[in-house]
Amino acid sequence: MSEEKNVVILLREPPHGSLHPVEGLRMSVAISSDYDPITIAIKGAVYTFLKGSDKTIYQMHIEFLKEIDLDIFVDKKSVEELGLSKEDLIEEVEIIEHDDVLKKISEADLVIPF
Amino acid sequence: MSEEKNVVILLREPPHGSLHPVEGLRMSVAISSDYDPITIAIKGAVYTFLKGSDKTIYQMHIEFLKEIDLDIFVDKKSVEELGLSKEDLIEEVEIIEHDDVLKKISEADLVIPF
Amino acid sequence: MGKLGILFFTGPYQSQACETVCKIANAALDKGHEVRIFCYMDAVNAVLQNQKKIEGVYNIEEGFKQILDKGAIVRLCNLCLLVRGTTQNCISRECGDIKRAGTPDLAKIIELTDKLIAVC
Amino acid sequence: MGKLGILFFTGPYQSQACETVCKIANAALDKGHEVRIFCYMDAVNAVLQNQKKIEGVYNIEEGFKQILDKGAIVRLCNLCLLVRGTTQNCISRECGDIKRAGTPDLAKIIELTDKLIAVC
Amino acid sequence: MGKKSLYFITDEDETGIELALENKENDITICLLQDAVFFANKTNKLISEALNQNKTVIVVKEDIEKRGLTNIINNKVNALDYGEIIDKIFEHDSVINL
Amino acid sequence: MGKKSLYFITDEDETGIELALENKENDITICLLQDAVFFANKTNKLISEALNQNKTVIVVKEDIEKRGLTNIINNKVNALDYGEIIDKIFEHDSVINL
Repeated sequence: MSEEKNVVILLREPPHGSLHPVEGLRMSVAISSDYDPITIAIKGAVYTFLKGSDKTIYQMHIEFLKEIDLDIFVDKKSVEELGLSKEDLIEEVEIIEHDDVLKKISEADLVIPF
Repeated sequence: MSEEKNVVILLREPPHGSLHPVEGLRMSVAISSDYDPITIAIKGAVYTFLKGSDKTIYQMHIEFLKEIDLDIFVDKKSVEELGLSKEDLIEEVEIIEHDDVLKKISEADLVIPF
Repeated sequence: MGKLGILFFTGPYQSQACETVCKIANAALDKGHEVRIFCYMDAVNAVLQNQKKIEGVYNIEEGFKQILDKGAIVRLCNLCLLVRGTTQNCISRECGDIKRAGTPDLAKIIELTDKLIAVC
Repeated sequence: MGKLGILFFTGPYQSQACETVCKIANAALDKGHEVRIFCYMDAVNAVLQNQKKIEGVYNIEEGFKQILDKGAIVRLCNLCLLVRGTTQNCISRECGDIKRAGTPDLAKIIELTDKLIAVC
Repeated sequence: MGKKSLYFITDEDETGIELALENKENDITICLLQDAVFFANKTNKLISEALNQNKTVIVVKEDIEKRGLTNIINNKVNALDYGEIIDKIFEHDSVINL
Repeated sequence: MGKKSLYFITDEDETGIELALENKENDITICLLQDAVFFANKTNKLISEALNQNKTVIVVKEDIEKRGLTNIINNKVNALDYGEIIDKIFEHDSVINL
């Protein structure tokens, strides 16, 4: 078992009001030593990756994940529901179709919410 | 000022998952020495007054408010939205029309949410 | 000048509430208003000692020491502290007018202030 | 028997999460499973000493002592403790296998357990 | 059906149940704990929809009783004690915590 | 208009704004702080409705900037610093915290 576990870190809360997305990213970084966690932002967590937001306490996590080639995915449906578009978000994240979000969740062995 | 302040304690969270409604009732009791707080339950807080629920840690607050003739009001609209009726709730609370809830809020000097 | 009451319910860091309380209190004190704060439920843990400073994170202990220094009056729900086991950790009364209190003290704060805000 | 991991994020009393964690851990231990718990964010405050007992309220300190006594392995996010100023208050290691740890220990818990649940 | 997935839902955020409803690939059990048990109210549309989709819905019995919901929850929802919940956790291939 | 009421909304629960919308008696200002500032997103229907009803909507500027929402919020919403928020609190007859 172990090594092959498919872990999804699911960010669902917006940033700044709570530490949830920051701690979720920190967890993705932490478990990346043993796994290849898939980080996905849905609902209000999409705001975590707005271009203009203050990322002082989580920019390093984004950069770390990027450096080791781990993707941060953002749910297209959530982006649209918030009236946002690709241009509003930082380049480090990848917007994917909602069906792909569902697929990643259904294929996961473990989903951890933040 | 002071003595005449019209204070509403607005319960909006359900019981047991969090201490909010219990602490709200405790606050109503506490400030009843100086004010006549109006306690109103809306949304999930309605469940606080379900007949069969475990009230070990807040029954005394309900009884205290009753004894000093302070009403606990429950929003009819919220009751209906939860598919509940008068019979499901304890006798100590009074179900009032949603318009009356709004009126009590608009007449208040201070509303404190729990 | 005015008298502002602030009630809040949440502990430090997990949520923004403690930081907001400090910033509102600061702004009110800077304008010469009187500020009375009631820490209810988890909010009593906002004033614990030895909160480690982290770059980019607003330190809540320092925030409270600053507003106490400017004259804010802070009351802590005693029962909330006892239940959580954090009674012995609170910042000391040398920092300013900070005291353990009961819920009836909120009634007093309502009475002594012109406006009371709650930060959830 | 199975190996169960439990992750949680919330401090005691305000929310039901700590109580749920204790009850799930208890049930799993009683069935002979191994239980590993990671306390993240506010959850580190679940294991503070001297939590006063209140009638009708599940005492979280006792809950954790009980599951530690039954063999639960508890890890506390060290940074979360430091930031909150509650490092010195934790229940002692005499109570069982309870230790400060880093986030990488969660990776270890994922590896060493068959299933991991998160209690929000 | 394929892989057995447990949606382990512990708070009142509807996102968890929405995601469970959208999962058509796996064999789904929705497990409700804490304030999430309020979703099991018989008037709740999300849980009715889950049951219509032949998904299994289980709740923590103690959380139902404490809240006085015994007669208020949908009668197709199964109330289990913690020991039985533990069994369910181990029976599933994946746990989707929400 | 009559009494001036401030709806002081500090979290993402929609209840606060719903209640503000239903208040037709008073002269209403809706003040959004913390995660409640996300309601000021120009695509949000509740806040659009509030503005259509000629209610005043103010937000904490620092909370908007921190979240990178400056160009995303409705342009009829007024971003104020904490000092100005304090003035607003004292200007109103009642404070409805939510």
